[in-house]
Order: sequence, then structure tokens, then C-alpha cells
Amino acid sequence: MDNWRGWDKISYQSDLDPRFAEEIASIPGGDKLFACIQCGTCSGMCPLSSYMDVTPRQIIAMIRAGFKGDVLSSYTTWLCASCYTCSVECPKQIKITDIMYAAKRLAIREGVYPKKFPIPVLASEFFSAVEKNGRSSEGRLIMKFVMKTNPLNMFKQAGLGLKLFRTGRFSIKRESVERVGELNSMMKFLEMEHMIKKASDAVGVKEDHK
Amino acid sequence: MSSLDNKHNGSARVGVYICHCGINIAGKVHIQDVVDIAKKLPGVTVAKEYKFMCSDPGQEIIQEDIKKGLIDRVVVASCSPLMHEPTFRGAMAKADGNPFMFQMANIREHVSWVTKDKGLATDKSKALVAAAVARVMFHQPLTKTQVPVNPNVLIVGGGIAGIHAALTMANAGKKVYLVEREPTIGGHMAKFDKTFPTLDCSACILTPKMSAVRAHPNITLWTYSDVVGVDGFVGNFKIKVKLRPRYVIEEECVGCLECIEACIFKHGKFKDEFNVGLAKRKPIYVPFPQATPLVAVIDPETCAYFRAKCKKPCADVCEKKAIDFNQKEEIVEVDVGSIILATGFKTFDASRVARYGYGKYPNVYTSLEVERLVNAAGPTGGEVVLANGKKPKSVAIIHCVGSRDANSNKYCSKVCCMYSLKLAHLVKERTEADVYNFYIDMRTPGKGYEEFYERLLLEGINFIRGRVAEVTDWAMTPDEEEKLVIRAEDTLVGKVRRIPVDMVVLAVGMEAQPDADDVRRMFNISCSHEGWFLERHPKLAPVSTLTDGVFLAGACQGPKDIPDSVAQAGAAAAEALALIDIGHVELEPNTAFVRDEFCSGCRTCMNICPFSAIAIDTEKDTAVVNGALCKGCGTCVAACPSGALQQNLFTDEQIFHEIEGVMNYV
Amino acid sequence: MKYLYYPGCSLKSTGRAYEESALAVTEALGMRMDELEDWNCCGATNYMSISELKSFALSGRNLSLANRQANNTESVSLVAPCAACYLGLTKAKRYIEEYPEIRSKVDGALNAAGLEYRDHVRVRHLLDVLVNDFDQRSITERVKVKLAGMKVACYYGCQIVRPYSEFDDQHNPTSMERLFKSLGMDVVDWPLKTRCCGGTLTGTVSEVGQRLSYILLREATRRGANVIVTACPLCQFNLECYQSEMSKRFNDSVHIPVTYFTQLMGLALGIPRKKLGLHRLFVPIPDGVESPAAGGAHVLA
Amino acid sequence: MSDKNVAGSDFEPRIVAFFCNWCTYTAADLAGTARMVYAPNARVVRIMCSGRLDPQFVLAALRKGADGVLIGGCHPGDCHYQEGNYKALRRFTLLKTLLAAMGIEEERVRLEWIAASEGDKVQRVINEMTEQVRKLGPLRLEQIHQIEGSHHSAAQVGKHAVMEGAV
Repeated sequence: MDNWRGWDKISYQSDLDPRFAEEIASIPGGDKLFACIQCGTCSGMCPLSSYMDVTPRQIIAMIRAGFKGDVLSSYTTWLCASCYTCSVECPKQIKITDIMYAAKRLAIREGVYPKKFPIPVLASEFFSAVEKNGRSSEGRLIMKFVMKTNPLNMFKQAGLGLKLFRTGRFSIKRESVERVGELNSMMKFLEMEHMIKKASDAVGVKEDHK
Repeated sequence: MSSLDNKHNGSARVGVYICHCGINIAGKVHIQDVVDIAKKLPGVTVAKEYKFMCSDPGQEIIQEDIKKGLIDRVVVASCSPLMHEPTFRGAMAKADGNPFMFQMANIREHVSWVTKDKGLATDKSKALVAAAVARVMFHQPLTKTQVPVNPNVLIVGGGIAGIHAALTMANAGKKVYLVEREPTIGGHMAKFDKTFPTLDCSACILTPKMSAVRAHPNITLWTYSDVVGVDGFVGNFKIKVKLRPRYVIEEECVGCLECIEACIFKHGKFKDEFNVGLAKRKPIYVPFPQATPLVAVIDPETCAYFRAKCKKPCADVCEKKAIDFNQKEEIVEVDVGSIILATGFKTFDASRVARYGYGKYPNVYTSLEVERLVNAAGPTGGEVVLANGKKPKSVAIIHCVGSRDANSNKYCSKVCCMYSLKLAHLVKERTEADVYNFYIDMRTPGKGYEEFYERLLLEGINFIRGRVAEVTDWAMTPDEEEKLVIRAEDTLVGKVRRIPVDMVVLAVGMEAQPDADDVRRMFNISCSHEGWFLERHPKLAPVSTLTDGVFLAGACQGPKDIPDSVAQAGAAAAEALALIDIGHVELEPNTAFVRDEFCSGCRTCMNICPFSAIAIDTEKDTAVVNGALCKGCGTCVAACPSGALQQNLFTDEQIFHEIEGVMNYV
Repeated sequence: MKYLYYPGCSLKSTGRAYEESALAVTEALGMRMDELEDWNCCGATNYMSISELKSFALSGRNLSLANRQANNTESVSLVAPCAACYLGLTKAKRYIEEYPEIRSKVDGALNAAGLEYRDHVRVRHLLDVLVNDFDQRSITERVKVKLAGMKVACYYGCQIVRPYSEFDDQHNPTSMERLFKSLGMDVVDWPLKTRCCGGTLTGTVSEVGQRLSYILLREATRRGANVIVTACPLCQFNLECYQSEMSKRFNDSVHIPVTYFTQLMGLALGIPRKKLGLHRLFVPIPDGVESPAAGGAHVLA
Repeated sequence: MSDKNVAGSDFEPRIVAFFCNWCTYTAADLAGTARMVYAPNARVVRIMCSGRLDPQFVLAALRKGADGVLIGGCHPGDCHYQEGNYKALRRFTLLKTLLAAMGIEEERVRLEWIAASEGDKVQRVINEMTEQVRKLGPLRLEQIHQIEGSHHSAAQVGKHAVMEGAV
């Protein structure tokens, strides 16, 4: 009976986040999320759904119902490879890929993504490299990523690395744009905007949606 | 030239009545404020409010005020004039008021239902009331003209709806012209084997009605024909019908079909339209054995006589000498008083959903094709077989193909769930195959429909709730080799499944006819977004259109199954009969008229009138409007350079004052 | 039409051969394509997971640089051979132009860096340019080498046809097949041509990602293909570089050359193998598949 | 020409809408039945056909204080009276020239084809136009009065210009 877990299957309304759906739906064109008829075309088309802990269709249902914790901690959003098949075939034209991105962003912001899962790690490494240099240096990115997730893999993947090196496809040179300053000003501007918005949200000033 | 000064009729006494429409208006408009404002408007002697002005007690309020002599004209602020203008005009007439001393302010559809803020809604209501009052001051008593109604009726389309409407009208003793563009009547229903949920034989219930049409003395049936011209108006339409040559004299042909036997093509070679391409026909053919009329037709596109030399064995073998290669297209003209459109639908083109492989994999069929396969009179004699002639061991039926999909049609086609159940039953019965129905939601509202669903559940049909993602031919496991593989999420289980099958049936939805837009233009009616003909009111006038005298029956108005189509056909016939029984129509007196003293005889109006309703009085050299021909558009009035032309109910004076009125209370 | 070349990060490292062959082929066709000056990352896939707005702003900078480099001319195409870059740029362009709230933020960011966004820069994939801006007959006429033995499986992957492709059918694209038929090669019918290769998952969750790639390779081989052409550096990497690992993992021998479409195209146009970066392949195109074309160049005369 | 400083944030534009009975008026009814909320600034004057629209109506509306005028008719080819909407279009084109000559911004007078089934279009067009006119600010009337004060009245100028095109 040690594994008997049936008792916690019930969901209490107080545990759900009623604002979660609107949070996700606030992305451009995101309100179509509410039109979902749970037909499962997304899951059926998704080449990765068989590896997901919950199907894309269920993610939509969970978002709508406010299962924030379950959605943000699920592997499903991170397994999404952004192939956009679901978005193209959805009979309600829901931008499912964009919704997956929105969930990923929220998970990172709130620090609730599956911690040891390698995909968010790669995303973060990529992000910080580009933020700094304006370009990603694939060789460095891969090395950093392997170090952070599974250093033992370094040996396992040594063969591949060697081959890439031999064919001139692996370089540890740091790639960068020349005018880093331009990028810095752009990013600074967006961060300021973001802070202002957060501050105004906090004091209850709503942007005028016309 | 009209003056914009407030030089209204000094003796006018206007009664203003504001309707609450329950909470429909009162919930969004401060009624009392509007009443208070109305009381202050010049000319207003009475201003009142009531819960439902359209109700009998509401109408009585107006009638009493007229009888008491308090008012001689009326403004009702309530719903759209398209809804209740006739009601209130009628009420005034009953109280011996002139019904055209009336104006409606639309404060429901145009205000309370579309405005968020109560204050703004109230302001807008005040403005509309002020405008109506300002305008009604200039109304004149008018009378309606009566025009007799021609008792004949035109019915377009010979499917089950057209057939039923035709028989109803004909049995009531009216002359019916039934026009069908195919060589036979019968429509889609003639292609089906069984009908849901009773599983009674489609042909058995349809063909007697088809013969009855053919035999009925009151019905003139024109098949292989098209309506090419519609003129006139309610009660008095002039119709042009083009009879295409079928190269067989209809009156002579006895339907022995010897000619078909004799054709130089020994076997069918061309796409058989009736069998949706599953069989081949000859250039001379009848669509199916019970075709009505049972008269052969020659397709000039494929007949050898029209392309090269042919000794015409068909003509030689015909004892009645019915074959006539010199037949020419013919135009006939008829007068009718009413029109029933029963032009039906077309099925969705399944190749538009590329991922289901229709047109790519030979064993992917549409439901209409399978209807022919299960039909004992169909190309396989009722055997459900694959392209290679073998019976399928497993069959998938995919619902909602071309329905409920923003990438094709957003609406539900209403009939597919039920016919998919029917086909599942028939396929299982004929092949003992495993049948899988993939559905999004099972929709079975209707008498005996849910019971039919339960019967299938018990029969062992597999139901999987999930819209199929794709049909492919690549295998992941040995049992998938050489099969079509369905990939779908079983949403009730929450897992994606791959199911190998031999045959896939696509339950295609219903669409408006491809030429519905041309047809509706010809008959001067509207279409909804999806292309279906638009009814006058979705609930209360479902078979009428915005054009008087034109009625709708069957699926041309929206997806319908057979019982609904028949019911609607009956309703359309009843509407047409009611029109005929009254014997006349009253025309709205909103016609144009000329004020001779201003007319210079420039003939601008004459050239601009699309109905040739304006002539010139050569003695006075002024324009004259023929009230019977004028339809009241007012185009000539706007064009008249001297202001001599005016339109009853829409005079410059009335409109100018209405404009002035709406500018208030912003 | 002025073409500007947007390489993106991959074409400077793992996808070097794509850059080499793309430049060689466009040069052979007489098409001028200058590299976008000081381009930055497109803000693709991974970036989207962290900050959507920053991702759009990054693409916004590239588009604004393109406009500047083209001297504000109306007809400029920014040509991206990488599928992810193509999508990243296209998507950003769409969202910037469709949603005013995004537009105003991107404008603000660009202005802060002294840049300006203009609508008229077109984003094109290299495949689109080669198939639609060139008369296919003229390409046939330039064929110098016959590769008749090659049975080509054309792999589009996800992001050049979905969700915003404007140059081909989303469900059943055919541009590449048309191109390779023009080049005198046989193409195989392969329904998986737009199915995902696994994307970055091959590196992160390799058991899942590699399985997706493996399914594609197995089915292509079954359908008689002996070479796969791709239009995306990540697809090429996934389908080629893990083949020996896949063979072990799925206990099946997986061995089929996977090239960039420009590499095989270049071979047919008679460009030397080295110039096309063919020596960088793990699974080489066998020597001796080439034979002088029968029709080919002299038709021009 | 409009003074944006005068147009404070409280400025509520007044728009007179001339809708044909068969298409656009019906569409507006449909918008109501479907409870599509939109700006309350447009007030509808029903005419049987957009062909009835005398350019004087537009000028009168502007003179009486409207900041914008919307004209709604059936789509080309759909006119209940065969071709009234074409006439409306011709007159409208000429009227625009006249209004431009008077210095009235183009966005203030708009012609839209709206079918009976297009309730959503009524909502969209009225919302759009309200915002456009709000941005322009109130219409200053002097221009019209000036022109009307001259030897020809504006209405007559309009009518004659329109006449030439329409016949």
C-alpha cells in the first residue's frame, strides 16, 4: 500500500489559480485559447506528444481551469520543439506553440520549471550568450550546456565532438556583433519598459486597451 | 429646395411611446429621462412609457389616445422597424388613424443592445426619439396600393425539399413550375441507401413522391434546366427558364433504354456523376433506374456524334424516333406570384484537408461515395469493398471533415454524426469489419437519434473521442504494414493512438452550392457569411427572405437532414399558399412623386430609374412616376437637380429634420 | 530586387557547409547577395522561451539594418538559409506589424539604439528565392553534372513551411521536389518531409530527439531514397551527425548521406566538392556519382 | 485643420450614419441581436437605398454639428434596387472632391458596403470611425458657412457636381 496515491487526486477550487488562463491568454492572439473544443488534433499531430507527461490538449484544458502549478512544472511545454504543426492544424486557430512559449516564460520567471531537465538550461544559456554578445557561439554553448547538465556526457559525446572538430564544424571562438552598444541600449529600454509596467500594475494603473 | 428651419406643421399632435421591452431596453436606458425629454419636444402632446408596447395593452394605449383626439401621429421608441413597424401601423389603422403618420425610433437593436454605458445609451435614445418626432411632424396621410397575386409558383431545385413543396402546392390546386438543373429530380436523397435513424430504404420512400411529381397535372417539371432571369416583385414575378437540350425528345421517350444499349461505346467510359465517380457511364445515359423523368440524356461533351462521325445507332434503334441531335436550347417565360428556393447543398471537397489523404490514398473515401457503395443499386451492388475489390477488415469513420474547423467551415454540419452512425452500422453489417468512429462531440438531438447511437454502442462499434490528426501510409509496427494508419488522441483516455485500418471514410460536411451567390443575386436575396441563403428572421421567419414572395426550403438555408428539409418545405409552401389565398399584396406607399411646378423636364430621373417607372408628360414636359412600377429606392429623388422629385415617407423635409434631430443630446 | 544575406549563428559554425554551398550556388547563378552588416542573432526558438519581446526586438534590429544597408529601397529581400532564422525573422515581422503594442515597444528599443523599423523589408528563405525568383528552365540549362543515380528525399522540416510560409503549401510543400527535378534528379514520395526532426531535443533529451530523427531516416530509406536534402542547419545536424549513435540505440543500421539542398544542387551545377563543403559531411556522397550531363550547358548555345 | 488642443479627452464625436434599409440597417439590427457592443457616437438615419442619399444630407449633417458622416449600402452587385449603390458611389466620389476643396478631412465622411449578414462589420466600422474622428477633433464649421455664404450654396455646388457625374 506504500504506493497508494489515490487520495490526492481531487482538486480543490482554492488550490487553482483563476487568473492563470488570462495571464497566458494575454499574449498576442492568445484569447483564442478559450475557444478550445478539446478535439485533440494538437496532440494527434504533435510528434512529441507520446513522450509528454500530459498531452498538449490537456495543457490547454489545465490552463483554462487554472491548474497553474501542474502546467508550469510539467515536461510537456519543454518537450515542445516548436514545429508549429498543432498551431497550423488547430480547428480553432489557437496559437498553441505560442502558448507553450508563454508557459515556458512564466515557468522560468517563477522558477518552477523542472530543475534538472536539460531544456530550460539550454534556453537560459542561449539567452545569456545572445544578450551579451548578440550572437550565439554554438561550440561554447554546447560545452557550457553539457557541463551544467551532465558533465559525464562530455566523454560520451567526445566522439561526436572530435568528428565535428575534424570536419571544421566545431569552434570555440566567441562570436559577437561589433556594435554591442546598440544591443545594450535596446535591451535596457525594454527592461525599463518592463519595470514601469510592473510598477504601474502594482499600483493598479491599467493600460488602456482600445 | 427644402428649408432647414423648424417650420413644422403647427397643428400636429404627436404621441411618443417609450417601450421598456422588459429589461431589454429598460436595463440600459433611463426610460423616464427619455419620456421627460419627449414631453418637451415641440408638437408632442402625449409622452408615455410601457413595459411592452407591442403587446395588446401597449397597442391599446396608442389607440385610446388617437380615439380621444389627443394625437394625430405617433412615435414608438422600441425595437427595429423591421420587427414591429407593421404591428404599430396596424394598431393605428384599427383606431382609424392613418398608419403612415408613424415613425419608429430603434432604441433596442441600435441602442440598448449595443451600448455599454447607461448614460450614453440614454442620450442616444433621446436623440433618436427627437429625430423621430422632428420627422413625423412632416408625415402625410398615405394609402397602400393593392396588387393582385398571381397564384402560380416557381420552385427551384428538385431535391426532397423542392419535391415536397411542389406536391404540397400542387395538391392545394396551385400551378407549380419545378425547375431542376440535373437530368433527374431526387437530389442527394436519391443517392442514399438507407435513412437514419429508422434505416428505412431511401428509394422506397422517395421514388413514389418523384413519380407523383411527374404525374401531377398541376406540376410542370423542367429538368436539365436553369432559371436565367427573374423580374418583377411579390405577386408578379416574370421568370425566364433555360431548357438545355438533352437531345432526346422528352414527350416521345418511353424510357426503354434501348438507345443506351445501342451506343457505340459498349461500356461506360465517362465519369458517372450520379455515382460520384465510382462508376462509368456512356455518353447517352439515365442517371439511375428510377430517374424522373425516365428520359435518356446525351452528353454532348462526350458523345462521338458531336466530336467526329458516328452512325447514331442510338437514333436508329429508337422506335419512337425520340432522339434529336438538332435540339436547341430553349428559353421559356412564365409568370408566377411566389418563388420557393430549394437549391440544396454540396458536400465538402475532402481533398482540401490534405492530411486525410483523400485523392492520394485510394482507400480513403468520402461518406457520399460510401453511400453509393452500400446502396444495392450502386456500382458494387451494395458490397462495401476496397479499391482492390476485397472486403475491408477494419474501417475508420472520421467525423467533422470540413465542419467545425476555422480552416474550412466553422459551423457544425448537423447531419454528419447521424449519417456516420448509419454508415458505421451498414458497413459493419455488410463486412463485419471493426469500425472506429472518431468524433469530437456526438450530436444526436432528434427523435430516435440518441436511441440509435445507443444501439450502435451496443452493436460493438468503437467510438473514440478525438479529431483525427492524420491518415498516413507509413508503418511503425508490423501490423501497420500495408495499412492506412490513423493517428489521433483518444481524448477520454488522454493518450495518442495509432490505429491501422483498411478503409477510411471521411464524413464530409455540407456547404452552400458553389453558385449560391449568383442565384441569390438573381432572386435578390441575401446570403449569410457561410454562403447559405439568409432567412428573414432566424426564429420567427425561417422560411421567408427579406424579399417578399421569395421563400426558402431545405438545405439551401443551412445544413439540414431529411425530416427538417421536408418540414421546412411544407412551411415554405404554406407561406406561399397564404400569400395566394389573400389574393393581393399591399405595396408600401414609399414611391416617388413629382411636384410639377418645380420640374423642368430635364429627364435626369428618367434615365436613372432602374425600373423604367418614370415617363415624361409630353404636354406639360414634366416627369411622371408610375406608382405600380416604382419600387421606392429614391435614387431619382437624390438625382433631381431641381428638387421636384420627392419620395413618400422619405421626403427631403423629413430627412433633413431627422438629421437635425439626431444631432441632439450628445 | 536587392538580396541581403542573413547567415545566422549556425551557418558560421556547425552549418559552415551550408554557407559555403549557398554562396557558391548563388554565385554560380549570378545572384549578388551581400552579407547583412553587423547582424545579430534572430532571437529564435530558445530565446522565445525567455523573453518574447526581446526576441522580436533582436529581429527588429536585423530588419532595420537591412533597410539601412539597402538605402531604404522598397524591394529588398533579407535571405535566411536557416529555417529557424527564417521563422524567427518572419514571426517577428508579423507580430511587429500586426500588434501595435509590440510595434511601439520594438520601435522604442530601436530608437534607443538610433535605429528605425521599416515595414517593407521582405524576409525570404533561400529555397524560396532559388525556386521562385529563377526560371526553372534556366536552372536546368545550367546543369553540368548528371546525378541520375541519386534518389532524393526532400526534407523541409518544420519552420520553413509552418506557420507563416508564403511560398509553399503548409501541408504538402513541393518547392524542393520541383527544384531537384529541374536538376535532373529523381525524387521519392516521402510523407514525413515536414515532420519534426526533434529540434534541439536530440542534444537535450537525446532518447526522444533521436527517435524522431530515426523515424524519418528509416522511412526515407524504405522508400528508396539514397540521399536526403535539407534546408535547415539543425535538421541537417540531427539527421546526419547522430546516425552512428542511432544505429546503436535502435539496433538498426542507419547510413544515408544528408546534405544541404544547396550542396547537392551545387554538385549538379558542376561546382567542385570542396567549394560546397561536401568534405565536411560525416556520411559522404560516394565518389563517382557524377557523370557529365547530356543536356546541360551546351543547350544554352 | 482641426485643433487638437481644443479636442480634449472628453470630446465625443457626433456621427450621422445613413444606412440603407436592406443591407446595412439590417446588419446594424443583427449587431444588436448579437449584442455586439460598439461606440454610441453614430446615430442612424434609415433610407431605403444608398441611392437615396442626396449629398445635401451629408452637408446638412456636417453643418448641423456632425463631426463625421457614415454612409452604409449593399455590396456592389447586391443592391435591392439593382444599382442604387453604384449611384451612391459615384456621388460619394464627387462629394469627396467637394469636401476636400472645403478643407474637410477625408476620414470624416466614409462610405462602406455592409451586407445584411455583416453585423460585425457595423461594429468594427463605427468603432474605427469614432476613433478616427476623435483623433481629428471637432469639425469647425466656419468653412461650410463661408462657402454657403458665397453666391452658390454648398449644397447646390454639391448637387451640381454630383449631377454631372451621375447622369
